[in-house]
Amino acid sequence: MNTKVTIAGVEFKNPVTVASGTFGSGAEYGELIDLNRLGAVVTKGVANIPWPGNPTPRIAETCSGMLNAIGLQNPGVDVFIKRDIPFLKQFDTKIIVNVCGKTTADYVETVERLGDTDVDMLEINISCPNVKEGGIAFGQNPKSVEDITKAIKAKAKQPVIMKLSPNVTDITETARAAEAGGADALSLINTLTGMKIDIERQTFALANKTGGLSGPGIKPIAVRMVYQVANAVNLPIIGMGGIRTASDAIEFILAGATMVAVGTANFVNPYTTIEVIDGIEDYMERHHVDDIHSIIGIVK
Amino acid sequence: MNTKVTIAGVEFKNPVTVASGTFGSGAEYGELIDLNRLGAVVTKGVANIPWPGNPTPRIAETCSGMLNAIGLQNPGVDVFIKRDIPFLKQFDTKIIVNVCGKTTADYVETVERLGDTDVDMLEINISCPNVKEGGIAFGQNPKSVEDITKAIKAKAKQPVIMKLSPNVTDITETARAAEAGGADALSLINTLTGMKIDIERQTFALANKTGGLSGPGIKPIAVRMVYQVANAVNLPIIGMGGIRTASDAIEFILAGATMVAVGTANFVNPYTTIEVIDGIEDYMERHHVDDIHSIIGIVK
Amino acid sequence: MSIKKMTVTVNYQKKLAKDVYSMWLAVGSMADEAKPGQFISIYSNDSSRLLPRPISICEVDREFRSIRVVYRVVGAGTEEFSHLKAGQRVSVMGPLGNGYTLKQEGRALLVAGGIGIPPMLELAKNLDCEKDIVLGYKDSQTFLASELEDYGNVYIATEDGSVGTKGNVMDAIRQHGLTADKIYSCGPTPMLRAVKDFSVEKSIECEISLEEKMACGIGACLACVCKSKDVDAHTHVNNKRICKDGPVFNALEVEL
Amino acid sequence: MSIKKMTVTVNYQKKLAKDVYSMWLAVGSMADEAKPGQFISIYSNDSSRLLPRPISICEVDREFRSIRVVYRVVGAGTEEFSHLKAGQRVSVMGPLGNGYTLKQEGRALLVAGGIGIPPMLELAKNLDCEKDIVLGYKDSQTFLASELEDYGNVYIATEDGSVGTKGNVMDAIRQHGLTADKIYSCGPTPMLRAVKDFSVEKSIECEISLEEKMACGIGACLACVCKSKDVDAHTHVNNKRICKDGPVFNALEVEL
Ligand SMILES: Cc1cc2nc3c(=O)[nH]c(=O)nc-3n(C[C@H](O)[C@H](O)[C@H](O)COP(=O)(O)OP(=O)(O)OC[C@H]3O[C@@H](n4cnc5c(N)ncnc54)[C@H](O)[C@@H]3O)c2cc1C
Ligand SMILES: Cc1cc2nc3c(=O)[nH]c(=O)nc-3n(C[C@H](O)[C@H](O)[C@H](O)COP(=O)(O)OP(=O)(O)OC[C@H]3O[C@@H](n4cnc5c(N)ncnc54)[C@H](O)[C@@H]3O)c2cc1C
Ligand SMILES: Cc1cc2nc3c(=O)[nH]c(=O)nc-3n(C[C@H](O)[C@H](O)[C@H](O)COP(=O)(O)O)c2cc1C
Ligand SMILES: Cc1cc2nc3c(=O)[nH]c(=O)nc-3n(C[C@H](O)[C@H](O)[C@H](O)COP(=O)(O)O)c2cc1C
Ligand code: FES
Ligand code: FES
Repeated sequence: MNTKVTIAGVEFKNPVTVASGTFGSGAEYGELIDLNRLGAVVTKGVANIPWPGNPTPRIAETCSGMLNAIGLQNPGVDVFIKRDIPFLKQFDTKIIVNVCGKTTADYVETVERLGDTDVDMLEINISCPNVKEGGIAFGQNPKSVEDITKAIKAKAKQPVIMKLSPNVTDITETARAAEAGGADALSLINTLTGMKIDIERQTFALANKTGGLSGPGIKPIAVRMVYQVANAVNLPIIGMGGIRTASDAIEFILAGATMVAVGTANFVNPYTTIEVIDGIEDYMERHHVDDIHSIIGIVK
Repeated sequence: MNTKVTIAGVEFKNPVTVASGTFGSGAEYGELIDLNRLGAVVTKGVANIPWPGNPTPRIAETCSGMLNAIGLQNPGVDVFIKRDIPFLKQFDTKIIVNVCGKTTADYVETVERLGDTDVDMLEINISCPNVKEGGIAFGQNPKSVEDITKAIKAKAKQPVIMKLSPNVTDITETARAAEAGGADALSLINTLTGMKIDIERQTFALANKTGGLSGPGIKPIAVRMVYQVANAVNLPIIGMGGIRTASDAIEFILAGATMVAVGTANFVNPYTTIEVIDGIEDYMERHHVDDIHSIIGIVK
Repeated sequence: MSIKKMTVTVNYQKKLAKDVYSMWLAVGSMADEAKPGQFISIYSNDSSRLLPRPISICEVDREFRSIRVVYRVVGAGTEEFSHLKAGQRVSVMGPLGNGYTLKQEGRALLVAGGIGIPPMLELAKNLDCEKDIVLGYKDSQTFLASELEDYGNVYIATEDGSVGTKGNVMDAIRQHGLTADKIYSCGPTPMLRAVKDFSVEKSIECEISLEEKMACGIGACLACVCKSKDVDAHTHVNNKRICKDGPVFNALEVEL
Repeated sequence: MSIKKMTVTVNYQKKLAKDVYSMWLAVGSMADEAKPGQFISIYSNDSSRLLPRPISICEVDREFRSIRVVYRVVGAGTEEFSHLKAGQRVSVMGPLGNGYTLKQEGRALLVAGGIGIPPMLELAKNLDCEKDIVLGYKDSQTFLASELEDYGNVYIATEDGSVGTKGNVMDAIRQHGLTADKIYSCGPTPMLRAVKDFSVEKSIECEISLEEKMACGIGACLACVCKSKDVDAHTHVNNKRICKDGPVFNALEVEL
């Protein structure tokens, strides 16, 4: 049975990875699961310089979901290169580095710094709803998606995945813009902007007022967007948004995702990725699927 | 303690109503609850002529939510005027009629037909994701929102509520467009477009492929949008999206909604509206709030 | 008839066959008016699962004000119900729908397949006439057959031939040359289609019970429609609501 | 030290005071290494509630491989836990965080308020020195005080003055003129701030346990940070992760 997939020349032993920001750089979850099992590790977003992130509370629970406004706290790309890449290189898994920035120059600087390192792919976060500058502002306008994709592609030594925001009227427009800009792949969805109010204290549950909604509750939106994008562009898709079980992951694959990422579910059950990997194989066996490629995007 | 609210000159005994399409015209739920308790009944969408709606399956359950693609099945405005308005007039509650259409002319025709009837307000659904023509197509473009609002306002004898779609990049744009078109109030949110795939049968869970996501899982998105719109326009807002308890309703009120509507939760617990009405009073008592107006939109 | 939603207590739960469970619920006044062919909506105790699971009334015990349901575990909701133990609580709404029209004279033919069998028990108990009861199963994992024998002549068909006629209920009907003045049926759509054709061919009055995904369960949301032959009085289109206008329909009223 | 997530069995649950419950969990090997000041994440059985509830380890029974937690019902998650009965199952992850650094000589002062009191019990049991234990409550609904008396001199402060000193823990410390070589504290932030100030003023080493909303509980998501005085070695900003670098910090390391 083949579960290997290849995106932009990078071969993944299976189509299961983690969603950026929910897994750190793997060290913590590595105490609970065998990182060698994963198709890839996608790291927490990293910028050209350290970011302190937002004040707390940074998260709030919602029905079948959660809001986060971490604000892309990160140690900066220097520390990342020195500490996190060597850590991840110990494992037989691919490394995808999620990159964030406030300006195009920030992104490009980080991408260039990563150029000579041993990372396999870059995932560009132009869809974070929790920072004032950069992030989502880039990701909601097709023109700026195309521009930033181009600027990054001009300097990137590794294949580039553009991570799209679901907070748009028509996600196929930003997807096409990323394709036009030369993206090698797309990942979707990032979180949906949400808000929770603490009615007893009559204030926002998050210090940042709004946060990004993730988790099983948003899965139907994510599956719809993956389906739309898969039928609109010719790029491989990493699908995510609420994946908690192998069945969820298979929904994304049938809708058109070549890979899937587990995010919020890691918090609920740290073994989710492993269960998803095993569950996809069970499903393939049960449905007599020899090669995972024969089910990618077959629901039309 | 005052829980009365007034929107465009129409006084509601309390700020609690139902979300269109989840309550029929009240007859069925009237067997379970006392319709006299409600601030208003918002009816299922009605068009100028009968619509057959979509094929089945029309609904699917999701985590803390559901997808629906009823497709605005309705008996047409003639039957509605003859049967449903007289039924609702028996009760001491306001009548808000939800209007749908495929073209501006359809909407205007229905609105005109309702002009001489005993209904208190009109809610214009320009945000249904489940019909091919009309619906959401109108609601995603600020220019067309303004145009259709104007066209309807030119003919409407009752105050007009425009119902906004959450499937947009920036809901304050469509809200401002509705305001510019002369809307008397806004209601939000309608459902988010979603998809569910039946992985065993390898096909869509809904015959319509996509459907509208509603229920508690989407509440954070709805609260955020109500907050944004309340701070962007000068129109009263009917807030909805995942309200299941009085606490949920109060979140919307604190965010800026003058009224709230219970939708999907009617299916889970037919007594929800009554529990929400009572719960809002309890909250006001506990927080020494004499007039509900003093908490509308106070979280800033 | 009045519909109620309430939290009730499980009296007793038992496994009848692979994945098939029987559960008695102490439903109070809901039992007073429940009729064969009606159903109840059972709600999950897990708040991530919002929608009711419609389950047919299998038996009514008016003395102990209880209702029995027999159901198959097919997904998360029924899986959850199967773990309920005596004394535990669950929310239900009912009685819902119209039920079968009982014709007490002549000969009745009850035809049911799989998880369409449960409503036949209360129906058979309430039909005071000659009854032939044809039950279709996939294999030897039969259930309710012996209980139904108390109320009529039971004929079994199994797909794998392990019990009774090899084949489906129509094969059993033909094999035993059964006929009737009225047919009552419940089961998967292909079976209902065959039963309807048979009833039309033989000009026998026939009532069938339909299934569709439901949200409100009481006729308000228009989720659960089926195609009706005529323009329906409520909806004014060719759609009938299974939860409110059905689930039992005269076979001629609806398109399958 | 290895972290595990597992489904465990409730051994025993008991109400200690209004809204305060004590629960013993049979956690197996998780009990072998658990230290005072560490915590476990308890997960809801309701799948609409995703995030773990961090709860301090109140006592460890290594022989019976059990952990005791004492918690207050404040929302849906703790409400759910309070209904768990012996024999029922619940998912937990742990042991998490670093725990207190035990100083076995001199005099220790344990200062805790409200639902910050539970970790003091296992701490007191493991501190082999002279102990003064100051406990703050709102009113006469005290808990764990008599159990703590077995391990040190207990002083109580209540806001309404119904038991012990009227006021807060600092009032009790002053009233009894308590001092120490090391302070261990857990409780609401204003209390910790006062305790920290006191320790600075008296130049007493002081460890405090902090609280913040958590998602992963193991240091991966950066939800639960507090401000640290110095640039933190892991995050390279002035943020420490309470779940991983804490919840116990040297009072001088963090800003409150
Ligand atoms: C009028 C009526 C009477 C029924 N009587 C019985 C009975 O007596 N015994 C029995 O075992 N089953 C009966 N069913 C089918 C039963 O409702 C489903 O098997 C059950 O809802 C499945 O729930 P689940 O959570 O296990 O499955 P899931 O597949 O996880 O359910 C997901 C959603 O789909 C709905 N759904 C799934 N299958 C069906 C179905 N066949 N019909 C309607 N909704 C469905 C569920 O209610 C839920 O909302 C009846 C259905 C109807 C409409
Ligand atoms: C390290 C640590 C140890 C703790 N030890 C104890 C203890 O021994 N006994 C005890 O009663 N409580 C303790 N708490 C507080 C406890 O975690 C919360 O009271 C509990 O999570 C509330 O859950 P809920 O579902 O009842 O409340 P809700 O308000 O419904 O919870 C909603 C969300 O907010 C989180 N949350 C709410 N309050 C807190 C809080 N104070 N701290 C962190 N997260 C919170 C919940 O985990 C959940 O994700 C501790 C907290 C931390 C961080
Ligand atoms: C706590 C948290 C932190 C996140 N941080 C990032 C990030 O740094 N960069 C990024 O591109 N996405 C980030 N995301 C978004 C996730 O990668 C993912 O797109 C989203 O959560 C949807 O998937 P899920 O529902 O499986 O969590 C974060 C999400 C969460 C919950
Ligand atoms: C079954 C169903 C039917 C609906 N039909 C309509 C409709 O006819 N017109 C309309 O404007 N909105 C319709 N809606 C949207 C609701 O009115 C409401 O905006 C949405 O469901 C969000 O609220 P909720 O989460 O409380 O259900 C429908 C929703 C559902 C679930
Ligand atoms: S389920 Fe709502 S009309 Fe039948
Ligand atoms: S809760 Fe994730 S880092 Fe602490």
